Amino acid sequence: MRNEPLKSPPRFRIRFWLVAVFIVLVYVWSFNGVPFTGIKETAGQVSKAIMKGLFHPDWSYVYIPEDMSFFQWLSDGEDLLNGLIVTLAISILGTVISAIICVPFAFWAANNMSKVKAVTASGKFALSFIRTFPELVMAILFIKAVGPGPYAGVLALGLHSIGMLGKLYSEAIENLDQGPSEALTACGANRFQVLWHAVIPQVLPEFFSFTLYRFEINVRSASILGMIGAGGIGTPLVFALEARAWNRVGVILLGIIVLVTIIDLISSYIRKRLV
Amino acid sequence: MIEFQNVSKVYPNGTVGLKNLNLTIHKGEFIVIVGLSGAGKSTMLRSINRLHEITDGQIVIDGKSITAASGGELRRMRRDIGMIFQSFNLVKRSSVLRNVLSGRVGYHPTWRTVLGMFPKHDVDLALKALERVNIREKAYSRADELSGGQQQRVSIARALAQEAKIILADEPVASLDPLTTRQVMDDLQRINQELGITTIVNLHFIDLAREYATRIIGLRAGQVVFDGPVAEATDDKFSEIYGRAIKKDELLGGTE
Amino acid sequence: MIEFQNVSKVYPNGTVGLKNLNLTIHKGEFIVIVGLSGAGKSTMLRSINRLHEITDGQIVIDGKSITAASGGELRRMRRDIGMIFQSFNLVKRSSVLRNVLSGRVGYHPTWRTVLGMFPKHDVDLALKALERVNIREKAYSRADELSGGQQQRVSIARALAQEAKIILADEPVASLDPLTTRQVMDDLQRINQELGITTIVNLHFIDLAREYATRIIGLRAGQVVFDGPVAEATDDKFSEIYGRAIKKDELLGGTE
Amino acid sequence: MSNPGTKAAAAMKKPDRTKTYITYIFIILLVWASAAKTDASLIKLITGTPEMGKLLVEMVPPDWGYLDVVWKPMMETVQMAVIGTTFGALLAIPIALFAAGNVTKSRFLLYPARFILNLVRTIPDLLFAAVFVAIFGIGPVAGVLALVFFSFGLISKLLYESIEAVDPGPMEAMTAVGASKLQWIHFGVVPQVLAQFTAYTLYTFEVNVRAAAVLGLVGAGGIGLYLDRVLNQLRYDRASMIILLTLVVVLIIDYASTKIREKLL
Amino acid sequence: AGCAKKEAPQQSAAPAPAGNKQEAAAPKTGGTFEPKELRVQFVPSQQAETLEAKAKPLEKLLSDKLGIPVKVSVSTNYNTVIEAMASKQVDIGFLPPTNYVVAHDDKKAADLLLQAQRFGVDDKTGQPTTELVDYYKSMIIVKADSPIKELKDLKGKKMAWQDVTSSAGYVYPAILMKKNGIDPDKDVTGITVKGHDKGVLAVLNGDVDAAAVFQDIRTQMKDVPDAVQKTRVLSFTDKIPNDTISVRPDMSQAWRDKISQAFIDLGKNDDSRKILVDIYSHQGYVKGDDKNFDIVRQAAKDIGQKK
Ligand SMILES: Nc1ncnc2c1ncn2[C@@H]1O[C@H](COP(=O)(O)OP(=O)(O)OP(=O)(O)O)[C@@H](O)[C@H]1O
Ligand SMILES: Nc1ncnc2c1ncn2[C@@H]1O[C@H](COP(=O)(O)OP(=O)(O)OP(=O)(O)O)[C@@H](O)[C@H]1O
Ligand SMILES: [Mg+2]
Ligand SMILES: [Mg+2]
Repeated sequence: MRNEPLKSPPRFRIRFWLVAVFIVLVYVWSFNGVPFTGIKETAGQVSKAIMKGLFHPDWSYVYIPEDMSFFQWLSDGEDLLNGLIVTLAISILGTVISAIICVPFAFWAANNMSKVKAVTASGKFALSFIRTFPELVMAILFIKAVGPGPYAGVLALGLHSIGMLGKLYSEAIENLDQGPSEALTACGANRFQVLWHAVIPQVLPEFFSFTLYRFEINVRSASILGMIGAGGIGTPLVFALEARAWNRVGVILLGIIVLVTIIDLISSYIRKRLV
Repeated sequence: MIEFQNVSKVYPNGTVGLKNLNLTIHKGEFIVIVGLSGAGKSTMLRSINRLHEITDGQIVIDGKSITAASGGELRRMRRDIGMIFQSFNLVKRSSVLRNVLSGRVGYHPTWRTVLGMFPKHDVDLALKALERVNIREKAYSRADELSGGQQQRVSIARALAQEAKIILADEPVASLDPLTTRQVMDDLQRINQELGITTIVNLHFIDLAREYATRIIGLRAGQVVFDGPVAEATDDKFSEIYGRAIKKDELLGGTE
Repeated sequence: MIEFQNVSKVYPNGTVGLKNLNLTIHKGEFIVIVGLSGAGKSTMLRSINRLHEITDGQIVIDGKSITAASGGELRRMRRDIGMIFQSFNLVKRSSVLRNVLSGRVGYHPTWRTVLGMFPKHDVDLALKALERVNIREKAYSRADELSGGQQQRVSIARALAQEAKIILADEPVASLDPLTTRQVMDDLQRINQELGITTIVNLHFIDLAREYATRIIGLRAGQVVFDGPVAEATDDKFSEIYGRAIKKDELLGGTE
Repeated sequence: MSNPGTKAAAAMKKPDRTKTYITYIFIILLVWASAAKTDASLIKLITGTPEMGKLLVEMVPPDWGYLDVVWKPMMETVQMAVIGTTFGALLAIPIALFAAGNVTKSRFLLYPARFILNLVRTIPDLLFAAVFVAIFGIGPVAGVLALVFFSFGLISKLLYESIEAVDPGPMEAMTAVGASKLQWIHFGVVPQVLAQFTAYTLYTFEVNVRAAAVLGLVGAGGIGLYLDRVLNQLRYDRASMIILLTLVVVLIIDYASTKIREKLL
Repeated sequence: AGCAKKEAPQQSAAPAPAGNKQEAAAPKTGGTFEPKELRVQFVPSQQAETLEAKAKPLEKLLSDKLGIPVKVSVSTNYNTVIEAMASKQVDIGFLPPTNYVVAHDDKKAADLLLQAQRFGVDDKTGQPTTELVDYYKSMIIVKADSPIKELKDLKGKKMAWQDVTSSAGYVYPAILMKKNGIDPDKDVTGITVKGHDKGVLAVLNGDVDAAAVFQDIRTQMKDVPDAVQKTRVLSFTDKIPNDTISVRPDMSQAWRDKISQAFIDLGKNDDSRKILVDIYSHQGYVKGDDKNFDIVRQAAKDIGQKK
């Protein structure tokens, strides 16, 4: 928001226009690449089927009593309930792992934590690299290591989330109020003490908030990981999609929405407790 | 003893903060720095403990150049300089006690402070410092539950607990009401006199300056335009500092 | 003319901010409100332009109740009331000029201001306001590059540029040096006298209050405990306002 | 500040932290239960790590020649991401403003906006893609639409949070000046969140470039199809080529994002 | 390298040639691995009537037969099955022909045990027949009113493929076209879609002129019930061998036999077959012969996929 309503130096005006032209070109190029093909012939028929399915969820799938066990949720049923619980478990563990491991990465990549540019740059690169590694490939890697199942999903999600969380954390650190750090520095604290006593208490709420945010994304990603046998609700979701069983899709979607909403409620409660 | 040797500071955007400063501040002095807003008072104070890097010259404290110091040495030097910030610089979410204790970290190995294992002696010291500024009872409150004046006092307690040899205070009484202002200045004076701690304070109030200082330094556009004992700081001198004659009735409260 | 009719304000957490205030402020008065920290000074000021909703009674400005106003009417009424905030309330990332110009938005259609197309007259006005508070040269700096006092002055310039009929100032000189303080108070006085603008200022400095005000209002715990011309505001009265006798030397600069 | 008397006595003693401890215990229990449910074990991971190494070895050197093939779909992915992000971001602005309690006072706007915001981000992007593919047929249009909704969910949540966290001072000043709602937002809110908004949008753009890899799985176009293909062919050297290319794009976006953030902050 | 690489799997403890030629019946092959717990992974077949991601029923059935715990997991991606078998995280995998060949020949990750049997499909109606077969077919479809009358007409047209590793969605139809003088890579504009249903939809929507899909996906698209009427089969491909049940190469011969027998028995019992049909559309299992897959190898080679 630095645009001056008055005369700004011509140098800036030129640069402004250069940037503007560049952006326009990017858009022209993008729209050319994705021609809008219009609504399809079968669209009406298919949408109707989808809508009908979504609004008539397959309730019978919610809970399939498999055996007499009262603690069915502890076993591995193949219904919505168990799928959601596994998804939840994968996300919780994956999020916790990443939230812990990404902290050093975040400090490594935050540009106000080191004066040496190369350090920051390498940290940012490491985070980008982790982010770029597709969850799917990561999942395959971990399936080779620990076998197919939710645990592989946890690890894939945990590792992959480091990239994003690390980036968000590091930006939180960069945006931080320098006052308390300054005070600690003035007291003769070393770098780590400054971190621990001035930085961490300040960024903790933001870290927490980002972590919860990532947790929600992980719940959704866990659904994707289900595709490759990493457990959770994803597998049935993909099959329901492929089978075009829209009422099944509907009930799964509903399940995910309810799950995320509950998470939202719980996490805002926890946030209030801890912040 | 703090020596400024040809100290200059130019901000990255070209603003000149300090211009060829040469000064010697002796142990136990109570110095008040006055000057117009933007004169460079904060810049000067923050150069002493190197919160700002100066761009030229050097600052020598008790014979050691802080400008050249680095690593552990710099930290030890800083440990001996307490600072009271205009904007308090408290960790708002931590308790008052924790904030005060953080002034002690320079004395202990990292692992110890990180585990929160401050020795009993430190905790006592911190509580005593809080007592001194009359907010002992707030020790376990979160810093953001305090009023502005109370926060200012926590910041003073932190500097006290640090057991520093020098205290730098950047407008410690702005936004305090007259009663609290008095209290804070008295406190600073007491530790200066009782413990012989060199004290450097930025102030806007000429009267307060005259009352508490042993020596007044006037800054203008980053340069020292007055330096001398209170007795010499006549109204004329202040006129010089502020760039134009100050009519008698312009001195804050000077009338009446 | 500003009339407080049985005005009360209770904060949602139960704190009583104002208690059954009845006051009439006439056009062209220069009113200083004094009182301890927490007495309700800010609350009172902010009720006038309805930054705080009062919980009881009503405030009438020039015959129109701002308490009942809404929409465009409320905005026009607010446009005519300039405010100087204790904490500046600047957009730190925007330039100084932009901050000052934002005081003019009430005069123009939304689209125009959003496109940044302020008329030349406005820009001149803004620059003149900056000149008045001596920071014309910082017009194109970002607000966060300024020293504390400089930021305060930007906030004042914004209120000046607004060309309001009433100016409310919440501790406008808290972090200014004496000279600038003087200047700002003089400015407020000048526009008060020359343009007949009603001016209401919260102050911590008794001396300043006495010097500039035409009328002093003392608040304590949300109630008016003193209201009268300066001549009547004796030291005894101030003792009443502050809840205990103020020793002579506790008045800021009262000694000497 | 208001009534220090009553609080002072309580504050003298260390405050009661039982509730906080209970919360911590609750979290630890959750993690423990999750570990049990997912059969997590550190030993399994350690003993299995060499197997991962085998696959990583297969990834080097990348099949540089494959670049010719994946170059075009990668560009298509970027194009999809550009459009998806743009529209997602544009949609996010009003919703985030309506959902922010410090900007919108009317409950009739506030709650519906929050509801939309919450609903959209619960839906997996894959599901969006699948439904759009079903409706619009295969190809990038479905992918773009999925990305629009996905970006909308991401940005609106983040933007809404930063709007709620802005310094109320400037907004107050604008109220006092008599600004209209739009002026109020433009001068009081926008400058404060512009940097974050841009950062989030660029960040989402980057996420979208990567998300397109997943969308390809349901036929929504882009590079994802190729990743899926080479994985099915067990051509890890080609997979690593795709990853490297994505990395280059991500790094470019990252660089631009950092520069812009520096400019705006 | 040719279609019949038959050296011993590297992971195998036994130096003896692993059992693709020797078949499961020959008692002298196999490694030394004796499972304490059997881990099975499968990808539910697209051909199944109801796509269900169910693992439990199979777990129970197999476990009862084998007397050891069985863990079944589900994937949508053959890659994970192969990789997991290669790193011995999975003992048994259900692999379709093309993927089996890659796993067996290139990755040395799987040996053939069994082949699934299904009901055939009536070429005319697309409805299932009652005949049990160990193959299925794929087809190229066009719109019912399309001017394309024979394969040659496809030249210059747009065509929807499945992924290039798909036997039914790419390999076999591509060979079919080659035989008819059309280069599947150059003479048509190919678009890759995910899922055979998407291929049908692409044809119906006019996005493409033709699509390669398995026989007969059209009857399974419940939300487009008139798909069969609206499209026309241009040509059928050769027979494609059915899904395999493959085993990791170091599995001991005794266990191979035991597992084969267990699956075959499952197919013979009515109750358990019902489950197999519901979930995998498998009607039963027969001993597999690696030779059956030489066609697949040849096919892959013909279209230049096999090294
Ligand atoms: N970070 C910065 N970047 C650029 N210029 C700065 C910066 N900080 C301060 N300045 C400028 O340096 C000069 C001196 O600033 P300084 O903060 O030392 O003034 P001060 O005497 O403390 O004023 P005040 O009494 O208003 O606090 C001012 O002109 C100010 O605008
Ligand atoms: N948002 C709020 N919610 C609850 N109580 C508040 C709020 N704002 C102010 N108060 C309380 O209302 C009372 C009056 O506050 P006000 O800000 O008007 O005081 P003041 O006279 O301006 O003090 P100061 O000189 O410190 O600025 C105080 O007790 C304060 O704690
Ligand atoms: Mg300063
Ligand atoms: Mg106030």
